[in-house]
Amino acid sequence: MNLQLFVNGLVNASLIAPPAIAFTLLFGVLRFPNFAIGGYITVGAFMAYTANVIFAWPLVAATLFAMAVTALVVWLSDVVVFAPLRNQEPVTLLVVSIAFSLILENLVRLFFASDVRGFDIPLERPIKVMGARITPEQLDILMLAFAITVAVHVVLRFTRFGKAMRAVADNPVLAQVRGLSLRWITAGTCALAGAIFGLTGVFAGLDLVIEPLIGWNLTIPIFAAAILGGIGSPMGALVGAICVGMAEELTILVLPSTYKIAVGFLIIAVFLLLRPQGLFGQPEIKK
Amino acid sequence: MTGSQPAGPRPIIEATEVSRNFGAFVAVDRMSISVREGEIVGLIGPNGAGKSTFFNLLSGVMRPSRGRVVFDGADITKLSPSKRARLGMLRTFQLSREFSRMTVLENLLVAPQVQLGEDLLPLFTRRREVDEIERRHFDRAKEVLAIAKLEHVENNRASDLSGGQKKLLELARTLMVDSKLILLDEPGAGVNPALMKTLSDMIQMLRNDHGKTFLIVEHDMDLIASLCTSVTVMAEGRTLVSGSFDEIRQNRQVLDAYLGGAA
Amino acid sequence: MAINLTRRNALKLGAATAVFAPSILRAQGAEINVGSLTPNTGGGGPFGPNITASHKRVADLVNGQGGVLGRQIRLYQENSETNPETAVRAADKLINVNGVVGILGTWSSSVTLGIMPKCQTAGVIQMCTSSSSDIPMADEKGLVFNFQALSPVWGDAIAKLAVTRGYGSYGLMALNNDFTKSMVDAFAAVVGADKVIKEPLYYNAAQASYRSEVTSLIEDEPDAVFIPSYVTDFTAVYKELYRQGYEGAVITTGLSVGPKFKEAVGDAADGVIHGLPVPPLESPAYGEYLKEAGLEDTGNVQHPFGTAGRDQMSTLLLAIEKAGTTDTAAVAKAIWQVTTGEGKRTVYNVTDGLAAIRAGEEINYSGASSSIEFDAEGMVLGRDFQLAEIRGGEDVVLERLKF
Amino acid sequence: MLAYIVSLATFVGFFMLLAIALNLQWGMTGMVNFGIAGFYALGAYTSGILSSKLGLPVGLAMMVAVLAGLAAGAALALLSGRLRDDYLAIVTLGFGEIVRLIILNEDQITEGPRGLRIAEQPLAGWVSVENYPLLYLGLVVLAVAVAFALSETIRRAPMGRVLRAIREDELVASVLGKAVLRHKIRIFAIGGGIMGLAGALYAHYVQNISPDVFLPMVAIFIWMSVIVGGAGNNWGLLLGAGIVMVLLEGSRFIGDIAPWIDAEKLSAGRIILIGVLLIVTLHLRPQGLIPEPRYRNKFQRKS
Amino acid sequence: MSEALLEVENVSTGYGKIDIVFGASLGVAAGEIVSVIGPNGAGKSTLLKAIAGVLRCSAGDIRIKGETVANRPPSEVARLGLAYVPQEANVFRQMTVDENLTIGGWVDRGHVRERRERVLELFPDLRVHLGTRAGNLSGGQRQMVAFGMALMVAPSVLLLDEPSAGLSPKMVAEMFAAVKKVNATGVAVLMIEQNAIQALDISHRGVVMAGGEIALIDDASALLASENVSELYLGTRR
Repeated sequence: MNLQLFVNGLVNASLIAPPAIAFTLLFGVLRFPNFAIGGYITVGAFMAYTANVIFAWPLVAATLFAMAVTALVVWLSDVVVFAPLRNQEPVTLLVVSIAFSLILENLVRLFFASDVRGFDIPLERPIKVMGARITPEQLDILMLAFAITVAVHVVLRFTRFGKAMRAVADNPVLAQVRGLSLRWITAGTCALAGAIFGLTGVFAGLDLVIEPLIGWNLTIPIFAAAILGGIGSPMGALVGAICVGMAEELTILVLPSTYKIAVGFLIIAVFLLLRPQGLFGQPEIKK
Repeated sequence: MTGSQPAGPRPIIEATEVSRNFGAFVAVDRMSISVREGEIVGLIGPNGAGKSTFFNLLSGVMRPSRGRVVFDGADITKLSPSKRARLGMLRTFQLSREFSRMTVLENLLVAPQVQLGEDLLPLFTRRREVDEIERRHFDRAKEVLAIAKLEHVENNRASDLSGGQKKLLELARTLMVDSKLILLDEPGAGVNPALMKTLSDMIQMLRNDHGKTFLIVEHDMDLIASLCTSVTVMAEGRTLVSGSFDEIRQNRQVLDAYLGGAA
Repeated sequence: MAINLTRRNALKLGAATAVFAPSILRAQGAEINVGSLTPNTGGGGPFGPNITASHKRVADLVNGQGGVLGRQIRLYQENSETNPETAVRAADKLINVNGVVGILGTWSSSVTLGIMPKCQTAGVIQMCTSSSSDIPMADEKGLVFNFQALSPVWGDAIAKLAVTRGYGSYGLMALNNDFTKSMVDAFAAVVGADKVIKEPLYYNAAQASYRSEVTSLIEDEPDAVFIPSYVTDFTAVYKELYRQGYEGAVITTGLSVGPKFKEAVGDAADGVIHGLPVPPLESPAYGEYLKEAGLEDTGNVQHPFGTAGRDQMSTLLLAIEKAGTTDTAAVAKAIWQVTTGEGKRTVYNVTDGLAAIRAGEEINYSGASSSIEFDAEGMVLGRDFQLAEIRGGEDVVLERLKF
Repeated sequence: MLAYIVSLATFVGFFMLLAIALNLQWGMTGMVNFGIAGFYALGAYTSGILSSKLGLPVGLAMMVAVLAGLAAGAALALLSGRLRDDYLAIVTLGFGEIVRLIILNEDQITEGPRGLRIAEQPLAGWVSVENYPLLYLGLVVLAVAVAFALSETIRRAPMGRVLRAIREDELVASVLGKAVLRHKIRIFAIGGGIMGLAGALYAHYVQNISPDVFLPMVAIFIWMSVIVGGAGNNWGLLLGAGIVMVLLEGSRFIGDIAPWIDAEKLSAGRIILIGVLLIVTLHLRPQGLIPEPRYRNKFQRKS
Repeated sequence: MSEALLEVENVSTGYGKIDIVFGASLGVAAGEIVSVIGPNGAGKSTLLKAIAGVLRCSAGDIRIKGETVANRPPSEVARLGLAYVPQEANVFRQMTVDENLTIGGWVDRGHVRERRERVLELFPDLRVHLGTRAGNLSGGQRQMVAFGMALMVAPSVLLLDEPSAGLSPKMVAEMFAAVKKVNATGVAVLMIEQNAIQALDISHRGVVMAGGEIALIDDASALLASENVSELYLGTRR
């Protein structure tokens, strides 16, 4: 049982970690916590559904399609909604992004209604590993999530684009002055984050059910993971995701599961009180 | 080290063997200093010597890893910045920090400590007193604005000021407060030479007429020379040497580490 | 200061609503106003639209035939969002702006109960499909009619089937709400507390995962698990059950396993046992409903709540014709008269019913969701209850119970 | 129609109370609070349970509700007052959700998901049943007026100045000798108390409350009100709360004029509309409809 | 003096809709150092930001090598050979010194290696700190990194906003020496300095700004000699 809970936690973490990293990347460049992640993930899930079930594409192709569309949506949302508001306080933008998430979610509802949906692939029975059960599909998600984390880390650390992203996150004015095009780097970051959100939509659709609230339900865990990791650090986000994923699953050992969400929050609160800058964080976001 | 000074008025602040490290890096290393009432002490030294960190330790923005700080006879090592301020210690910041969306006048009015009107109840029960105090502060603010030559921008948002004006505003804010010791962190940086005169006059006046004591971190040697009664040179987290400005400028170590050939 | 401002706002409001005033006034003069408040989004999202559509179809039908009491029906439709906060304000608008005689179609108990104080004060009839046993208690004026069997009935019926299958042990898990909780209690009472492996597990809707709940549920490998829930959360829970390799029987409510569920989980849906109150499939009214809604007769239950929507609107309109007035107390009394009692002429749709009433006959409306008989508290008495198992992607009826 | 306007105005009043409280906390002091629904619920349930289950007089129950909000606000600020914006956002959001979960799960006390019925109403029987809503509106308006006056007094006084200073730069405020944490705790408590009052008024007005009412969505609407109206400005947020509520409710009438629009699409459209309102407002008027007034000292005009 | 590399013509600029600088005109030729002096709030930094493209001009024109750059994004201005070193926040604090220098060479990445060597020759202190995060450096070292970054692209025009602010006297001397050395390679330098006397000492010409306008442009030596100027802007102490 305990090993199973551990595996459960890992699968949770693999669902949360990539979007938490994407959230962190976006935060660096946009400089506010973009809560529209819920909307983006929902868009991703429904785009993949459209391609997979309505157009009858194979899931891999549908996933790529979802990633592309979501990347476009994230970029457009920045250009149309957020970029003109860049002088606002981060908290104001946070509220705007929640509003935008609601808009996306309800646009999806306009076209797809609130019905539950699933991809056109059969459910799988688990394989047993040392008494814990895991499905091949979950294993894929787990490995992909890990691969994404490592890939993002490598990109940030060693590639030209990654360094540019970090430079913009660090000091956007100076980055421009040194010749970096804010527009292109922002667009690139949006696209990268968007692709990850789209992929998360697919993961979530495989794991849960596809419905307009699918992204919203994941928003708090993702945000929590990013915060625990100290916003701005991909590796931190991974560790944060593991903490949040585990905490949610292990709650059941201590409390009725109806308090699951509460315990997640409590852990975050206690943690923040002890270590206000997160696991790997560097302080200062206010101005 | 400070023993070279003649016995005079009692020390207002005394730091003994204060240290602070960040991980393995020791920013301030068993630093001691003593400032007597009415003195203007200059704290100089190369960049990275730990002057700003030392200021943070004195003002309570950071806690020392080791050592003791005594202010006006009381051990304040563990007090919060606001409590230190209420005991009469004030500071400014190297990069000026103003309340940016408030007006210049408001920036000054907020400074006086423990205002009756900052509590909720007196707003309803002791309105007249609140108003009287406010009037007094307002009059004082007007004087200070005149001294700092900021009258013409009193209703501007502080964020609209130029860098040098912000510096002045920061210093002006300290004039609104009844304090015994003022810690100035590079008051001259970014201030125009002509305004530097205003600034140095202000400090002189505060010391002579109001009996205030200053500890100043500064790179402008003219300012240090014209103001300071004694100077302490810091390097690598500790006192290199201290004495009068003239003694300092002759010191070979100081010349090598700090002043270079220029002085 | 603030008083001024509120008044100013009120004026602004007045101005905004004045735009609509002509139509409203006309409506109040000649038409009979009926409110429909359905869960088109939120937890009831999968069911609300069917109810909404049914209300509209019946109202349009009657209007096409000249209306009731010679007056047209004006239907005002609002979305409760399955949220009592929103519902209260929507009800407010229906009552005070649209002047409705009744509010039909509320689904979750919290919404039905939430708007009840307003409805009671204004003397507005409520017709719902909610299952909380609080409903009759809160209805002090006898204006509330429930078209749904209360949840203990569900638990009871489903449990009896389970007992005949002879499962040795049960795991219980349910969505955390009143409806499902009392169902769990009823279920446990029938199968016997000794067979229930451990405390029932309750979970909240909209969780990011149900993994550990499922792990804990099947930890001791019960022969069967009973999971009363709604379709969105059940689908996620069921996927998890399947993926954690649970091989025992899965029992739930029929609400959770509609066509969307089957579509979403595919072949893995086989073997799920479920039950819910159903329309009498052999009833002519149900057959007519299918035609009206443009559905094929699959021999299976479709639109369990859509049928109730049809019956709500039909019953209300028949009762108004019967009462000869829109005075709600009289209409409420007439609702019993047109639905309950013996020796009357049975009608299956509103057209026949209106004709019969106008011909001076006593009628008993028998609906698409049930034969529609109310007890003294306005709770529907008999609804057929169907137990089925999914085999090959289709519901195979195991048993149909009559109450 | 009039009855509807009265009822809508009453709801606007609840929104205004919440918005005034948020403005004290965030607009003036810069403390983020996404747990508004939690304070609202706390007030509603405290007053509801005390009056309906324990038989306390309604007035007293409502006063306890205010105290509960006050205490919760103080405690929350004491624990989290030092956190930076985004962390405070999640901690307060967590507070709101925890309150809701407790209400949901501790059904022996709160009646859980089935909802709490509250028959008791303040000043019941003073006027006829038909006129009672108007009386209640009067009560709500009075509450709004008092909260507004309190907030304006604070804003104009040295207290408001300190709060703004803390909003701008906590460290400098503390170096100037201001007891930052104490100020934060106090203002968070006052805001919490006002939210508690709003909850109590809400509970006795609708007479049936359930945990579903107190979703984080409430906080979103209040934030929108404050931002649309203009943060830091008490007049602005009254306007903002009015606009958000009127739009939220007014868009219902679209269904009456255009009954062919599918109800599900309509409600999706309404949420989209509110979201677009916020975004468009900020694009056109970045400081909100009525921006924070620039400070003028009362002695300045004379001199 | 040869033809101006940088030409500023009648430029008005400021923050948002409010102008702070009105109708400023000046030119800097290749191999020339021009110092801008003036009281606080005169609009010196604002003018520099406008030239670098960080602020928009409400009127006037700015040309580099004859090409208009006014109101173009700063990244494009940088590509045309202008390197601007702001006064504050002039390094990437979270990145290492080495990474800072790499970003410095962004628009001319072919020469990163050799130019880094040149910068390290100019500021040997930085060599041991290549792997250090710039945020952890002392103020003087940061100033060197900021300056060094600007030199990673072989700029034709260099804008320096108070390069000596916050530096110890010894470092001030080193910094000015470095400026002179770079200038000697033919780079046009426009710099703001409060340390006016020392700055004018190494400058060819000086610009005096006051109240958002250019009050006076003259040879550096003439400005140093002028009694008016020294009383108003240089301080009387010498």
